[in-house]
Amino acid sequence: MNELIQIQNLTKIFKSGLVGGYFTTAVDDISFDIHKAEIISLVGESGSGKTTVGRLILRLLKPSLGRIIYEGIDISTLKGKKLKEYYKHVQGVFQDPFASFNPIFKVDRVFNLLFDGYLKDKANKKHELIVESLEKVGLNSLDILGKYPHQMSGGQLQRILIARTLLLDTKLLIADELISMLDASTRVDVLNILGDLRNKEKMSVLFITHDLSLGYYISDTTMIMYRGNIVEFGKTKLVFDNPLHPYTRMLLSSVPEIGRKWKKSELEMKRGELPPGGCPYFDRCPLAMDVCRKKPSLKEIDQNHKVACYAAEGVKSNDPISFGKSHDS
Amino acid sequence: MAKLLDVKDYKVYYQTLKGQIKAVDGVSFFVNSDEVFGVAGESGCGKSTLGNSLIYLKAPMRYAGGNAVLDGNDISKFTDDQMRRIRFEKISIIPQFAMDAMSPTKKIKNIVVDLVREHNKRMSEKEIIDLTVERFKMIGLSKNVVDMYSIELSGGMKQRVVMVISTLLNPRLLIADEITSALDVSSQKFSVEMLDEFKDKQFVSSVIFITHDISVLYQIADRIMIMYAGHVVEIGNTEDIVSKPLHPYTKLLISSLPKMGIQFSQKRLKGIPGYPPNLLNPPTGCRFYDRCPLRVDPQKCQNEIPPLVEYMPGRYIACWAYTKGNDKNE
Amino acid sequence: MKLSDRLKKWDVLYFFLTNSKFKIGISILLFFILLSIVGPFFIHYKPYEYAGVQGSPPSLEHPLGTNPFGYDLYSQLIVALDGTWLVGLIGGGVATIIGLLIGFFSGYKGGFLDEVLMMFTNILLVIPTIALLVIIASFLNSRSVVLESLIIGLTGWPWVARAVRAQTLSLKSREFVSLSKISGAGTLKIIAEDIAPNMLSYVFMVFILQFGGSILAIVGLSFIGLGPTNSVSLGGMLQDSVLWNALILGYWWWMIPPGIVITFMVASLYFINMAMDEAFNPRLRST
Amino acid sequence: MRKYLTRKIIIYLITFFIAASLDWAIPRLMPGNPVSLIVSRFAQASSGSAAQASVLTKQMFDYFMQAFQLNIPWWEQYALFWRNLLTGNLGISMYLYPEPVINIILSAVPYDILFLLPSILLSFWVGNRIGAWAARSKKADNILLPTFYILTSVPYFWLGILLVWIFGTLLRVLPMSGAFSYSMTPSFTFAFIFDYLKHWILPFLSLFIVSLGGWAIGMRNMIIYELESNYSRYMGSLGASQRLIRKYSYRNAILPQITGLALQLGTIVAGAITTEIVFSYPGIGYILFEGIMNKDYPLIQGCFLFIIAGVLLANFIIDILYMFIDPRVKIAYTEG
Repeated sequence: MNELIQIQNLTKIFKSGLVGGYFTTAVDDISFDIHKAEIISLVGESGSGKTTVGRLILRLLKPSLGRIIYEGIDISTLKGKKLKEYYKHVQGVFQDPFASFNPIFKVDRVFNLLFDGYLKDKANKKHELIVESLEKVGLNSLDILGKYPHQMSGGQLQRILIARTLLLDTKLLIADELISMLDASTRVDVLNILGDLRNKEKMSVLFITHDLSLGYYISDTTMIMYRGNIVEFGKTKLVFDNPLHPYTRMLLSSVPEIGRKWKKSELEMKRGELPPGGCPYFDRCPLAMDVCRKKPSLKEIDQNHKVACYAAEGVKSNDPISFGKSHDS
Repeated sequence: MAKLLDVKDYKVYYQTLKGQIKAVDGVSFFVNSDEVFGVAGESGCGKSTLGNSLIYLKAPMRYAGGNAVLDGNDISKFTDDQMRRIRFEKISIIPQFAMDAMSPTKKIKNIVVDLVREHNKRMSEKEIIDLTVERFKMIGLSKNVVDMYSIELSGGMKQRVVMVISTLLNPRLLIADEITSALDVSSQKFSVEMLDEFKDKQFVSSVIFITHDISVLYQIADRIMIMYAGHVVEIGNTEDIVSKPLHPYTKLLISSLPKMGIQFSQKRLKGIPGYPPNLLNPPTGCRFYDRCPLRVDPQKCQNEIPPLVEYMPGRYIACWAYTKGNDKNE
Repeated sequence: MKLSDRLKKWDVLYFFLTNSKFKIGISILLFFILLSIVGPFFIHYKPYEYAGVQGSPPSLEHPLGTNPFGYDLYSQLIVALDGTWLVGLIGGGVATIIGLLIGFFSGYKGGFLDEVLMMFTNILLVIPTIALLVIIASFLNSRSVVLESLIIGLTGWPWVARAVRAQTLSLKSREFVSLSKISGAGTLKIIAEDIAPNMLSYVFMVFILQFGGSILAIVGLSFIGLGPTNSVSLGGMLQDSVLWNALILGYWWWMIPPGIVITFMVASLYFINMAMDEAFNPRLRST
Repeated sequence: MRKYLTRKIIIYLITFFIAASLDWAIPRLMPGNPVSLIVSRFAQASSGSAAQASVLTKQMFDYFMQAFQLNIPWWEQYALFWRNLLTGNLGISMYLYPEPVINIILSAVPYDILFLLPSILLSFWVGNRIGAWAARSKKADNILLPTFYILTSVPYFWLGILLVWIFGTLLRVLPMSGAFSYSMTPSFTFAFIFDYLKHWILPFLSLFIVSLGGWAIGMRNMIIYELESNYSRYMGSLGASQRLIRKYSYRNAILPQITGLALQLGTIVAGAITTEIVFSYPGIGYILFEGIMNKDYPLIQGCFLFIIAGVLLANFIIDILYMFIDPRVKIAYTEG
């Protein structure tokens, strides 16, 4: 078994508003595994629930339903000491490097916190350990230690945050949009660090992103999320070179790429309403059929390539469902 | 082709307690009629300051020199009142913050009517609303939207509404400031296509499209200008810039972009080491000097600002490697 | 460290020292502090002691004159001033501390605790404090300055709690709090290091406002006859002046100085608050 | 919509319930037997011959033992309290014995309404206008803002004292106290109304001027934020005039001010109480003061309940109003 962590039927429902508010399902019954030394990219647009998945695995949120199994233990109900133990192995880096640092402390604090919490016994080697971990992410400790976050660039800060995870026995890193706020010229270098960590430290990374080309570049496995559901999952090459879900195809065709001009498309419009319990892509899907009113489950179509779509499974319908005239006119 | 906008040695500084931040520091370029002129660069390079200052120069932004000639008038010398009259009618903007560009307590139709009637008192309320509805329909928005408040709209819808409002009076020049950066890929494409269509229909003549994302520019721009730390480094046709970048910054920047089909395990891309200079106290010479692998004449590169020269017809570069006498590149 | 970075650290201080509102505010405040330190050396009478000709206007002997009972008003004012500081400190302090505690935990913990605490806070918020103070004070047999300050503090915290909670909520969602969580830091450590210090300036402003508010509250309470029973107070002086017809008699030296002291004491605090507001929200700067 | 109203009504009912319970509980929480405390203190405060006083004291003691029902279990006392409250029985005044408290309070209410409503609403309106104006010009702001701050620091009643001193004692142009001259009887005659207004103007001004400062500061700060907001900037970019941008900003800035009005009501009412004392103006504040001076506990407790009820009612009215002017409330409560 080389599964590192297993996500089973994970669901998160947010309650908004106070008494008698309404509910939003951010993550809708998803299951997947992350293997050892695997970079898995979780791709989705805003509102797809991808960030929620990351925060659930980091236990910054509590799941409404489902289990997150790490080393045989369901961590979704852990508290206090046991949760602290879990953080020895599962760590995170967030989207906004400047917001990740408490502005009133020097950057050293992110290391000090770990020495206070986990590494009391290594306090005598503290400095060497920090210097070493900074070197692993390509930073010179002399440029870093003793400075305030506002004196650093976003790229440096993100590297520092990755370096801190190296002090622990991190097996899984949740990297939530970690480079989306960095400049293009420094982005790829930070991304490369993830690849190196996988290769050298055998770390697994859940790379959450909305940028498909970045996902393609760095990950072994790709998972496409839409409205809280996994619609496609598989080896990165398979998913990107042979996309099966109409949503994935739409996404890929919308990626701006140098050297490939966008094909002019019809203005996409909502076609009718989303049936409750139906395919989440129903109202935007050009292939929607009657059978899609019942949600398709994630099925393995090829080896290492799963999709949740009847059309991709080969279910055929003679006439794509008629939605009538566009509701606007 | 006629020049619609001709900008020469244009400077805009930010006044702060500690001094002036030279955000746009001697920029020269022109925009032709009927073209999409792309402006690209990383955060802090001055591209948004440039775009915003052309239409609405507001403290702490301060005009610090140069000219900007729009349709024969130097708008950099315009008074507030002169400027106010050409905004929206001649030059307009889709702001970066389209998500909260509309007052939350007014209906869309009231906003539109109030804004248009500041310029055109002859148009009746009904005419204005009809025109808005007509344009809404063109981009798939229901006519009911005019009766809504902005807070009832989704992010993508707000963006579309703002695009319609900004172009309602058919401005000659439209500044599109990072309109795709907050959007998902599918909406990005939609916005760009919408802009294209507005241009086809002659709602706008020329567009200055500002973005940090060169691959989006590739989809829409006729020409591209690359900025770095308040300076122009390179201007040229889109295809040339993308496939044959000349300035070392442009080259490195484009080669650092991941493309579909490239994987870390097969080909390791590289970024540009180092960071842009502080614009409060910029270096005296080339602003890319610190990070430049080329430094064709280190003494000169470090101490003298390279001028923007027309290296080939239509291709402008500001790098000592491409000025006469140093022409040992490529 | 680069010069510009060092400047940034001193920016706020520099701003204060050059801000005229701050200068005026702190000068007035220091004047009153000095007055309550130096003032007692020039007191020659007890506050309720026959000191000289009844109802005499200010003179060298009686800098603020006497009232119709022959009490020396300068002595009364200086003694009352001390009590006023105490009310501000205790009342403002208690309200700020309770408000902070409730705000922090309500905002940080969220959920059920938050709903209950906020319900409670909002209810206390709409009940007019003065009415509550009146009903409590009127049933108290003897009322000391400290006790009244405590009561004022205990009724003044709801809006502090609400404001602190709102700030906490916004800080809580910042990623550095998440980072502390996954670094194994506990709730108390996070509140003490990540939340509280980042709203220190805000907390100080809240304290200043509560300080001023408490002074105004005790003055009002004293004026309606529910002030401290065992000492002179500024509000009490004003009540006496109204009850004993200072207005009709034209004893301006009885009713004007206490009011000026209250107004400028509170105003000096507000001026400092205004300067802080401008220092931390540059948009509000007017120069 | 209905959901919003129901929510608000429930919250205000709970609030009133708690406030009234406090009103009931506080005397009972104090050390000692409240009735002997009340009666003994009253005896000290009342003047008149000793014999008269002792008769009265005995009567009162009996009455209050009856009213407080201290011999029955506390929950029955509590239930009784509510039964009385809901039937409008707030007890008998001691100072104006045997006048029912409710009658005394009701006779004061019209004066309060005529005094409070105009001063609150006008100071709110004028304060907001001046505040918005101050935000326009840096020069004006540098003078106006400190002025506003000094105004809010003035105790309401002290401004009243100042005004009486200036206009009543020194200039002798306006009456110093009361709601109308002793020679007048309330009627809808021109002479009475003129006399009434002459008495009304100074109390009105003291409340109006002090509250104005607070509103002006609030609006000034809010509108500066709004003028710097993105929608203002966008409007400016599209060539909107400063006039239009300010109009939009004002529209948004007024909303938190209205919320603030609800929260400030308690403070204003407190100010009104003290102001009425200065002017011997026969509103609830003055009655409360008489109650306090004469240790008339039922009257104090009755005033407390009335003030609370008034503030809650005003809050509720503001909430309803708010629903109509802030589309966000409407939208938030129609979607859910």
